[in-house]
Amino acid sequence: MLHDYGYIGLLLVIALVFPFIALGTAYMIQPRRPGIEKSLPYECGVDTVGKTWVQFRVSYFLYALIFVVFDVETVFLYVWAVQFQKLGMIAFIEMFIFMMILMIGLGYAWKKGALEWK
Amino acid sequence: MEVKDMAAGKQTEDEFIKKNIIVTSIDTVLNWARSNSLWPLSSGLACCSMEMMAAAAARFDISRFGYEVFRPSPRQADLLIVAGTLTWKMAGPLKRLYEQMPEPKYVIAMGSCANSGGPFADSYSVVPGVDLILPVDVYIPGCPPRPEALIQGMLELKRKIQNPDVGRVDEYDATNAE
Amino acid sequence: MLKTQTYTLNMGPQHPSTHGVLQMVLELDGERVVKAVPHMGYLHRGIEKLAESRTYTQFIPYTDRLDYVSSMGNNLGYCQTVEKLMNIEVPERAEYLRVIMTELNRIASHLLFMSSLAIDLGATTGMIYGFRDREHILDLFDMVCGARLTYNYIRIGGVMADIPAQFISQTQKFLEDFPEMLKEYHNLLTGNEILYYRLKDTAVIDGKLAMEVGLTGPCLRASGIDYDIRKVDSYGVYDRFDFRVPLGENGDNWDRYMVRMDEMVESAKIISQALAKLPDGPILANVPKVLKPPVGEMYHRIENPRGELGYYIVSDGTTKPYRIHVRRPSFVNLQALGPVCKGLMIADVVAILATLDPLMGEVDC
Amino acid sequence: MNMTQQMLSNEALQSLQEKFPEGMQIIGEGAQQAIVVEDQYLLDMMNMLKNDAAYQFNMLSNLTAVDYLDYLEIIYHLYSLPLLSTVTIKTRCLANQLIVPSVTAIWPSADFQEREVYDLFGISFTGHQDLRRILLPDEFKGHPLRKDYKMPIQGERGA
Repeated sequence: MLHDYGYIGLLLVIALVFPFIALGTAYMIQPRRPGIEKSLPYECGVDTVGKTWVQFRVSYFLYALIFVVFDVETVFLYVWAVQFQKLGMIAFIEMFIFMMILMIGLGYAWKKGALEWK
Repeated sequence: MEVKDMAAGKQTEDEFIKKNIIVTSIDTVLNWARSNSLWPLSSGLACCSMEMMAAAAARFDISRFGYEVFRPSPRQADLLIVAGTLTWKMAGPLKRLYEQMPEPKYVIAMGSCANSGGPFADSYSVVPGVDLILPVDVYIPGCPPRPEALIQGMLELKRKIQNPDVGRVDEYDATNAE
Repeated sequence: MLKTQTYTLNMGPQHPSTHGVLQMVLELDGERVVKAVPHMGYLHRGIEKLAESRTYTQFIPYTDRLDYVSSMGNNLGYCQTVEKLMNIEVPERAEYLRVIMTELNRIASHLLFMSSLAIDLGATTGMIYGFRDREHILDLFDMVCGARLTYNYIRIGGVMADIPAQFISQTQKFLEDFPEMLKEYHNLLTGNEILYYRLKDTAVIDGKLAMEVGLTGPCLRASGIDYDIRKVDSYGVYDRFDFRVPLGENGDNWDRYMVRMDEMVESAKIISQALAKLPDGPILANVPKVLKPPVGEMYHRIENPRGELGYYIVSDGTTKPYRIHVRRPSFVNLQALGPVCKGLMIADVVAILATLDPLMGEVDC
Repeated sequence: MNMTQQMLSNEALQSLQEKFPEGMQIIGEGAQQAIVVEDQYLLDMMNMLKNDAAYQFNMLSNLTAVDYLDYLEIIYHLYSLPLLSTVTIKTRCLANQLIVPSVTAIWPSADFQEREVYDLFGISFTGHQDLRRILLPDEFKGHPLRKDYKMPIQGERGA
């Protein structure tokens, strides 16, 4: 039992080390020449106009919220899909019930007009 | 890819190659990778941009050389093709675009307007030659140059990147001793 | 309620979908545009000032670089104005060659319009198809005058060179498989539901606003006003060909797109008629090497793919014009952006810019 | 039918002449025929040309200017779609007093073209909502299309 968790530990280590290797080599070999103009925000070649930290509309937030809901759903689907044959019929039905609940959530959001841009 | 032949290790070199091992410097590998996948910035100014788009389209197809990825944002581009007439009003934004590109970056002056102001050299609002503003690597003559000329210009840049001793000396390289 | 501020965004000189170096300062409330102010001049080369130090023949290559996608039309407009000023009689064959070249150029220009509309709305395949078939026409021009984009083919008094033997057969071959190409585009783009809903009923310009803002060309005809200079004020030999002027109903993006697609069919019809009736004879009137038009002024306009292109020439009797003003259709058409963009979403601003089809070489002159 | 021959017919011109006896003068003939108007009569003539049933010039095609050294001439090319006729109207302003009434109230399509004339000639149009440079950078000094404009030496930035 403990042996299996060893694999997960190894995966965690690799998952942590791999990005650092990639970014590390990039950091070492890239020619860095920071400049004032290079750090300015890019806006089609001209200066930004007015304040850029503004109170933007809430619709952006609604879209993000709905995306997160279905993103988390796919996280659960991955785990289930990996062990698909061994889990048998009951898990199959349970997963569909889980997805139905989320479909109802989507239907509710759609009817409430969260998807249209106000 | 020219393998640098260190005279001393020539003999051991051949054994390596027989065993499929290539000895080279990091710079050569990086320059080889950079020169084969230049990402141009999509900043067409005038008529030359039509020929640049025709070069990127199906018939002349610069994706045979790996150069078809036109990035709109300078943050992801490493080649600035100045395709068209540069006016003094556009000189500021173009200089900023060049500054905002990460190193290593290269500039191609496409067309006689970018090279020397072309037919509008004596105008009151045209920069007579982009090299007044940017360090240019490759000049492509023509008004507008045909897509084949643009491809030859890019291959010229590829040859220039792969052996840096041919390369440009500009104020950046001079200051910091890598 | 939470008060949101609008913020100003530069759809600036270097932007993939502004057809060159046009800067649009958009005041945005979230995705909706509150106010759109176009800024131009990033490609202003001062051609009208340079004209005052060029002779009449030297100015022809400068007209190529105005609307660099339909250079034949620019040449034709300029040369016809000088011919009217000096009342030079252009031989028949030259007139027919001019019609063939400008109509071929109209098809090439509309193909480029379709490609840039497609890639602006994200359909890269549409751009590749459009550019692939435009190359056929560029080959024809390459065969006749050696250039792909800036032809400098039409001279004052006629045309530069006669067409080679295989030009007619190659043009006929192009005209035969042009309907096949059009069917391909209609399946690819017109039948595409996403493109349909992106363009239908967005950015409506009704007839009154179109007249007010001074729209000309396909944008005006899309609003239902039947005004095509080839019909109304037929210059050259256009009155000898019969062709239909396609009109739109409610002047939305979709009509502006469809009007241009139908215009390509009409241009193909004109070319086949002109090829059939191509007379023999000289291709250039006997025009003196050094042109000295009489003192006076002349305004003449032709129907360019983007609208009414007019040249106003004032001559003081010397070899150099005293003043040349080019009435550029894209420059005046851009006035529609301000009123139309109010209330659109940013993606629709891209669509309206694509269907208005401004060309910065012509806007900034 | 070829519209350019259909300049404003003679009797239409005569009726215009009576309405503006001293403010108007007809010069040239054939395609180069034009009506020169003093600028105080410009707006009411333009209004009449657009709204009067006899003329119906509902489209301002071209608006430009020419520098004749001692005076500047502004040229309007109008034509009417219903009647398919065209006319050229000119108005003059002295070189030291470059003010002309703006016709954007009558034809909004004159907006950009008047800004271009202001930008390249320096003629300011009274009544134009936002008269500023359209083609040249804002800090550009001078008006290039004037005959007395000194072209920059090659390479420097024109100012």
